[in-house]
Order: sequence, then structure tokens, then C-alpha cells
Amino acid sequence: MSMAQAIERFVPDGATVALGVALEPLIPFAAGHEIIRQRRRELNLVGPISDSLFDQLIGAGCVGRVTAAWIGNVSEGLGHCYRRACEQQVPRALEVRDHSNFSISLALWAAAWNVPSLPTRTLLGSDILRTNPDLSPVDDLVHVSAVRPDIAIVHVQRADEFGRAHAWGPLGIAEEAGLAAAGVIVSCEELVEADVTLSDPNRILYAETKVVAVVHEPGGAHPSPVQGFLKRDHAFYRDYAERSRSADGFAEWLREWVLDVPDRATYLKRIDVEALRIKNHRPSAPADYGDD
Amino acid sequence: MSMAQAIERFVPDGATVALGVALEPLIPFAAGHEIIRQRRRELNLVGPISDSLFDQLIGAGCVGRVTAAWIGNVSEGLGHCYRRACEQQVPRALEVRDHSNFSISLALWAAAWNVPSLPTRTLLGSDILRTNPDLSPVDDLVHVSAVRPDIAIVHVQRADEFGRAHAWGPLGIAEEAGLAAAGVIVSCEELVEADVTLSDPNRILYAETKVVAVVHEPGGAHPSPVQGFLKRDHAFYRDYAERSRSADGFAEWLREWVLDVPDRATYLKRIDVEALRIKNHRPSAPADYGDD
Amino acid sequence: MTERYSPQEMMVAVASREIRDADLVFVGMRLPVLAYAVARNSHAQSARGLFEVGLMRDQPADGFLGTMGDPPNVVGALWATRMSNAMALMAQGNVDLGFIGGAEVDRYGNLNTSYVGDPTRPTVKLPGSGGGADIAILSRRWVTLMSHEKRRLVDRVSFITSPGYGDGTAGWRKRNGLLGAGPVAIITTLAVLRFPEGGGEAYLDTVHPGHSVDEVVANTGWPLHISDRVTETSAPTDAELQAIRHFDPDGFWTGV
Amino acid sequence: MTERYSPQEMMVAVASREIRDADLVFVGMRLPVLAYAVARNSHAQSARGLFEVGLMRDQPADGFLGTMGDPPNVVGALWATRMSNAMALMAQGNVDLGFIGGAEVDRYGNLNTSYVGDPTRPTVKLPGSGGGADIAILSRRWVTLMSHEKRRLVDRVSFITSPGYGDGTAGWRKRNGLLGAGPVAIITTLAVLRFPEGGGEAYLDTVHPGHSVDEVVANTGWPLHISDRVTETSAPTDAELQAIRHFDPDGFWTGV
Repeated sequence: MSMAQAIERFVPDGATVALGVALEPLIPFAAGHEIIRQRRRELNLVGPISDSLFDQLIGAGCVGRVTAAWIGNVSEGLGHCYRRACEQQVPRALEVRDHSNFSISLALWAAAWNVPSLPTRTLLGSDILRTNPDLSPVDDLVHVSAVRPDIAIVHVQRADEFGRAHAWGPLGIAEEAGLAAAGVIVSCEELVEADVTLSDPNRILYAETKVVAVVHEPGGAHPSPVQGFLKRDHAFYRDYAERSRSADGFAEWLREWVLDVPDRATYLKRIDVEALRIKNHRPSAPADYGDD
Repeated sequence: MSMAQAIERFVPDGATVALGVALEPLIPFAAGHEIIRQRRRELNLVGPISDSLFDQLIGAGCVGRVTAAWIGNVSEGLGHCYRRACEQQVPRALEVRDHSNFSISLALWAAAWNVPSLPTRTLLGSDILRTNPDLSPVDDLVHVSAVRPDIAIVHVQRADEFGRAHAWGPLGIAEEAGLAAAGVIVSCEELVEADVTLSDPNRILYAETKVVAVVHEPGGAHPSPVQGFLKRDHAFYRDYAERSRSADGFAEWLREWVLDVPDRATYLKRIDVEALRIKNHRPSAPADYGDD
Repeated sequence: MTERYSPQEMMVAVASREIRDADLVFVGMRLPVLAYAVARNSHAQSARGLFEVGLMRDQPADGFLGTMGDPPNVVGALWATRMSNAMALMAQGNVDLGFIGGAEVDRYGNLNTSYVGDPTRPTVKLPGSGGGADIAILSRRWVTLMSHEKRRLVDRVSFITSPGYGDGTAGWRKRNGLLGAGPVAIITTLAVLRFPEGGGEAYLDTVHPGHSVDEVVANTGWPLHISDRVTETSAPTDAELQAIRHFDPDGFWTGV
Repeated sequence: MTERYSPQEMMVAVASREIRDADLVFVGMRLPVLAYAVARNSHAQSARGLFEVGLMRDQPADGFLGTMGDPPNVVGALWATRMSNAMALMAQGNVDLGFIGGAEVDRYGNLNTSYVGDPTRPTVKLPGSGGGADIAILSRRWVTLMSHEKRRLVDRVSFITSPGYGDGTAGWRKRNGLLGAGPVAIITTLAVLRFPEGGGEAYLDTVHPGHSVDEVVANTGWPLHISDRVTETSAPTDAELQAIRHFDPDGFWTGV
């Protein structure tokens, strides 16, 4: 399935969408840009820290609410579109449900286990408890209400057409996000045969019954890093940070990199992918699944 | 470290010990037999379903309490020592904290996240709620109290001397048991160099800071199966089931297979290991951890 | 004419017919593993099996299984994971059908696998719930398999490990917060008992070939309601028997 | 004589000295990553680093890190896992030291990284907690690094994202159920502020070379207590600078 088809079918206006759930790596920018091109509105974005992607979706006017722990640009600092939305309601007002990294993970585990909330000791003494109605202090615990995404979008190193995804490197809250979500869109660097994914069932991230679409989207996480495939494009993040300081600058950036770009393949032609490509190989030692 | 040393140092009388946390595979029988030889007493055994190992420890008089979902012999049925302990207090009385598989997992997650309890919808309507004080129904939820093992003992396919364990196949509640425990004893088929374990950090089961001992114990899980190494010894389970029907039969079995056996190496000499050895190989496709 | 078959083979055949195509089945040990394999090979070729040990499969394992954690069950698995992840899918209502083995079942479909007699001084200590209570409470619908004996099919179990319809009153499961709809059938060595829409008390639906209604009633621990449309259970087909014997070649589970 | 160095290099050197050997350190992004690397190469060679993205390391990454999730940080990792597992270790009290970056800190060590002004109509929306609140509440002790400006070191933060000692009254953290002991130092571009045993209000402990107590006081948003034993911060050693420049070769984090 193409990314355009996947977003068209599975990300309606008003949807609760989990994105960037592996934190700094494997951010599904291609999916986010397609959401912008299809002019989705009133989305509720769910994630831990978001390295620029939430900022872009907010600046493009797709977002009604964010349920997250941190929204900005990890190597550069503030998210300028996020600031404009919260401070000046530009391009529109934004509802913010503040979390910490731990609490957003627990909110997803609560949904995964189908309970109203999970208790934790974190956030005690934090004013986040005052501004987020999904967090209720009870005695010396905080009850974190379940957050159930309609869809989780994850980028992984490889997957097969049946939705069996292999991801490696730090996984952030990717597992609970997919388990909690009603459905998962998998975007992958490599589309492989089932004998590759099934050769290592422990590395399969999700039950295939959760996966509603598999999109073969090489470079779909740029400028974020993909272990074994692409390095992080620090300069691209810096350029975005500078140009997004003003609403006009952001509008121009968005036209150049999203709106006037039909798809990810075209986007990649404008980038020196070779300079980012990881060329050394560090294969994992095989696990022997022999049975007889 | 030898198994004898590991048990001597890290499994004192009265300890809360998690064993058999991967359910039917990877059961650390060698560790259990060493616990019996060292005549530990008043242990609180924690596990999901226990395929004969808990029954043996109970019959040997090592156990004061069991906190588990199921205790028996998976392919043969009832646990005869467990029955004698509960029905006739032979060799001694036993306290039983009944759980379901899901609730014992949640009890360990509660300890792992350091909260008093976690809520769930399972066990509603079950009389287990009446007999286990660690389970409290509140409205339409059950609060499962945290269970924190002093030590978790796990058998894995391979580990390095620093405690980095690689396990594959179904993992049951192995991850939460180790994370919840104050310490973990790792028993392994193969003791490998660190470059093997670190080549695949996603397959490392525990933070090495949790691991207090690594024991190289090939065949340490017999008669339970080890993916890629050994098949399950069904006949051995059947023989144990038949001989343990009577207290005398069990005593004789225990002498033959545990008390009169100095260590695992000697034990294995009495078994046709070759007939159980897995000879076909099914290596997993490598993951490329390249970074530059 | 069909071949001769064992009571266990009859139970497996009936159990396999409970699996609908595309069901996600929470597969318990022993006979249910065979029932899943038989169904996959016939009418439910897009069903998937979930195993509490932490596995999901489509094709049944190619080889005999003494337990669901045996190496052949891992080869070709669609997911090898933690038990709590399998339970999460069931808690979300994703499991269409569960199988539970029981030592005792009562007229309301409640199962006892914990204690015969007073739990503080039991006459028999049974192994316990395992995943049974989880399946009984969380799966959408479930089935239990049991040897048909008066001491096993009892009026009321002394201890409810895995709840069916509780005291049998209308809405008992909903009132008590149970997620799934409850048991749909008790498959025994003599017959198939079913429950009315919305649950309640089990009634006799079909009697296995070679057995009589009287025999079933005589071996049931409560005055059994008989369906006015009670029929004979259709015998295992040759294809069903062939599949059963392929997956249990030595009759470990289904032999006499 | 030591080389010239930037204020950031001074902060990294001081931060690295907060790491004790064998500490498990919850490493935040930017300067803390460098501080961990420096410490590992000198006095804390058996320390380990835990990264919220889901990594544990011993050796610092061999290569520049723009984020903790960059590929070089995964090579040689001791554990690649879920964030919630890293948080579990911290919730169990296994994390000895945490680092938190802040936009605003107050006299009681409370950090604001959420809202300047009324949260419902903020004059500045900051990125938020990230893992900051988790570290502030759950790690055994923690340190924050900040540019020393009157608008950043304020009397009371308008919003407590990551709690220090709250209102500064004795026992505030315990009373409110916070697990860890709280902040031990505020490391700035001009000085090092510390807290009394048991917490409370920050005081000036050392002033960086080339700066004066008056300058520090003038750039602090509350009447700053001065230790009667206030001294000069020891400058970065050549070894420290060498390590810093090895891990930040282009001065991405520490350049002027």
C-alpha cells in the first residue's frame, strides 16, 4: 500500500494518532508529511518527546490536541510552531495534555491492558497534575488515565507484507503504543519476505492482527536516524529550526519540503542520502530457533 | 560461578524465589535441584504455571508458600507432592496464594514499577479473590498487590560473564520477573564472549545491574525444552508423575535424581542427551546495527 | 462408513467445529491444540492461535506438542512475546474463542480447577487456574472439554476458579464486570451441552453416537435439561480423524 | 597553565565531577552526555549510563551524538529496551544520579520547562517535561545545568514541571510522596549553587574563574545566600578539556 493510501484510509479527521513513539530514532516523517498534504484536521497527537514532527503538524494546522511529554527540536531547542499555537493561537488554538515520558508510557499500557488507569509515583509534586485532567493524584500515587490511539504509525527497519515488523535499537514506547492502538500503520526501510521476519519471531514488534497497513517507504524517517540504514541529519533539523522561527519562514519551508512534494521518493531526491547512509555493517549474532 | 555457589550465596532460607518464569520452556531444574541439595527451607516460590519443578521443591520440604497460577505436570496432570502438602501436610503444611497467569504477571509489573498494586479486569467473579489476600476487588476492577522476588532464577540459551543474557522463544513472564526481582541468577546453555551478546542489545533480557550471578550450566533446564538446544523429555515427566504418586516413590525418585547426584554434569550422564539434542539449525536473519 | 475413533477424538472433532474462520483462538494445552490444528486444516484456514506462553501462530506446529512451549510450536510463529502481551489482546476483546480444561463444571458453566472441599483443608488440591480464569473472564466466548462423569459434572462447584454464569441469574456476568460473554459449550466424552442465548443453565444439545440420553443424564450431577431438538452428534469425519492422527500420531492425547 | 575554555566546557567539567564511580546515571541530552563521557574516562570508570530512549551503556558512545538515539549510542549498548523498563529501574531507586536541563529554576530547586506565565495563556510555551519530572521525582539525587541569567534563576517558578524542594519547607518532598532526595546542585555558566543537607534553599558554593560573587548575585533572581566558605570553582583540567573536545569535536554543544 502507498503512504497516501494508508493515510487516506486509516487517518481520518479527529483521529487520535501515536507518532514518534521510539523517541529520537525511527520517526515516521513521511507519514506525517502525507497527513499534512491530505489536510487532516483536529488530530489528537500522542507521543513521548517529539523531535520536530509534531511541531510541523501543528504548524500545518492539522492538530487540535497534543498528548505528549515534550514537543520541540531535540538538537536545536524550542518548537516554534508549537509556541505560536500555544502563545498566539497561530494557525489555530491547541489543547495541550502535558505528560512526562513515564506517564505517557503508562497511559498506553493502561489502554493495552484495558483498564481505566494505572498508578505511579511519578509526577507527585509536579504542576502537570494541575493542568492535565487525565492525571489524578490519590494518596501518594498518581492515577494515569488510559490513552487509546485510533492508530499508531511506526517506522521500522524491515517488515513483510503481512505486517510482521522487525525494529531494533532503543524502542521507547513503541511496543505499548502499538498494543494500545486500535490499528498500526507500519512504514519500513525494507519490505522483506516472510521467511526473514518469521526467522526471528522474538523481534516481531506487534501481533499482525494489530497491523492495518504496511508501507514500503525507504528513507521514510529522514531526518531522524535508522540504525543500520541512515544517520541523523543534524543540519536538516537546524535548518528547520531557523526557518520555522517565523510563520512565514515555516510556510515557505512547508511548501518546499511537504506541500510541493508529491511523495517521499521525490523528497529524497533533494537530499544527499549517500552522505547520510550508514556504510559499516554490524550484523547481530544469529539465534538458533532449531526445533528437532 | 558454580550453581552450588550461586544458590549458597543468593538463595537463603525464607527467600522469595521466582522460577520457571518462561512457563514450559527454559525451566531452571538444575538450580531447583541444587536448592533441594542445600536443604533450603521456608522458601516462597513465585511463578505462573510450574511444570513439575515446584512440585519437587514442595515434596523435598523446601517450601513454606507458593504464589502461583498453576502447579502440576503439564503433560501428565496433577502434582502429587503439591497434593500431599495441601491435603495431608506432607512433608509439611503449605501456604497457597492462588493467582491466574495474568494476575501473577501484573503482580510482578507492580513490583517492577514500584507501586503497591496494579488494577485489572481479570479474576472478577472468581473465588480466587476470596482465598488470596493479595487480590482486592474494588468496583469493577481487581487490585493485584505487588510481588517482589528476592531472586529470580532464569535459564537462557546464552549469556556472557557480565550477566547479559540472550533468550528466545516464548518468554512468559521472564522479563517482569527479573525486572521486579532484587537480583537475578542467570543459568545458561552457552557462556559466550561479550561481543556476541552486545552484537544484539535488543535481545539482552535484563539490565546487567540486576544480574548477581551467571552460571554456565548446559542441560540445566532438562527435562524442559530449550529452543535450538534440547527437546522436551516427555518420558522423563511421565516417569516423574508415576513415581511421585506415593511419598515413598517420590523419596526414591529424589534420591536417584537429586540427592545422590553431586551436580548437573553427573545428572546428564544418566540421560540420553543425544536423543534430546536438537540437530537442525534455524538461524535468525541478522539485524544490522551499523552506525556510521 | 467412518473409521472407529476414541472418545477423545470425538471431543477434538466437536471442539474444532466451534472454531470459526478468522477467529483468534486462545489455545489451551492438550485436546484444544489438536482441535485448533484440525480446524486450520479444514474450515478455519484463516484462524490464528494465541498461546499464553507468549506465541501467536497461523499454521499448527508441524510436529507433536507435549506442551505449547515445545520447540516445534515456535518455528513459524507469527509472534514470540511475553504472556502479558497475549493477555493484553484478550483483555481488549480481541480473542474470539478460548478453550479451558476443567476438573469440575457445574450447571451454570462455572469451572473448578482449584480445590475440592474446603479450600483451607481440601480433600483434593487441583493445580489451579493457570490461564483458565483469564480466558473465562476475558475471551469473547469459550468452550470447556471434560470427561463425562457424575463427579465432574456437578450441580454447583464448591469453588469457582473460572466463572461461567455464576449463580445462573440473568446478567450475572455483566453485574460482576466480566468482559466476555461466557461459555457456549461443554464438550464431554458422551455429549455436547450448550447454554441458552445470554447464558444461564446448560442443556443437552447432542449425544455422541453409541450413547443415549439416559446414559448422559445418569452421568450428570444435576437434573439435566434436554433440548426438545436433541440430536446425535455427527461423528468425526475421515478428514478430521486423519488430521487428529497426523498431529497426535502416537495417540498421546487421544489414544484409548 | 590550562587552556582557555568555554562556559559550557566549564559546566561539563563540573557536572562530570558530580558522577561518582559505580553510579548508575540517568543521562539527559546535550551537556550531560558529555559530562558522562568525561567522568567515564577519568574518575568513574565503572559508572553506567541509562538513557530514557531505552538504552544502558558503560563506555560512552564512540562518535558525536546529536541525540541519545543516534546510531553510535546503540553500538556497544549493554541493553536496548523500552523506556518503561529504564523508568522501572529509576522507580525502584536504582538510579543514583540524574541530570535535567531547565529553562527556569527557583531558589528551592524547582524547574519549569512548561509554561512562562498563565498556563491557559502562556507568554512562552516551553517544550515540556520529557523525562525531567520523572528524574526529579524518582532518581536518588539530581543536578541541573543552566545559563546563569536573572530571567532563568528566579525567586519562584510560575510552574513546577520538575519538583525540587517545593515551597522549601522541611520535609516537603517526603510529605508529598516523592521518592528521591532531590537536587544537589545547580551548575551555571557563572557558578555552582548547592543545597543544604536535607534540601531547602540553594546557596552559592563556588564561583567559576574569571567571575565574581557580585556578578553572580546580580544575575540571580533572588537574594542569594553566600556560603561562608565560598571558593573558586576549579577550572577544567587539560584531561577534562581533552575528553570534552574528543566527544564534541566541532563544539556543537560546548562551542562559543
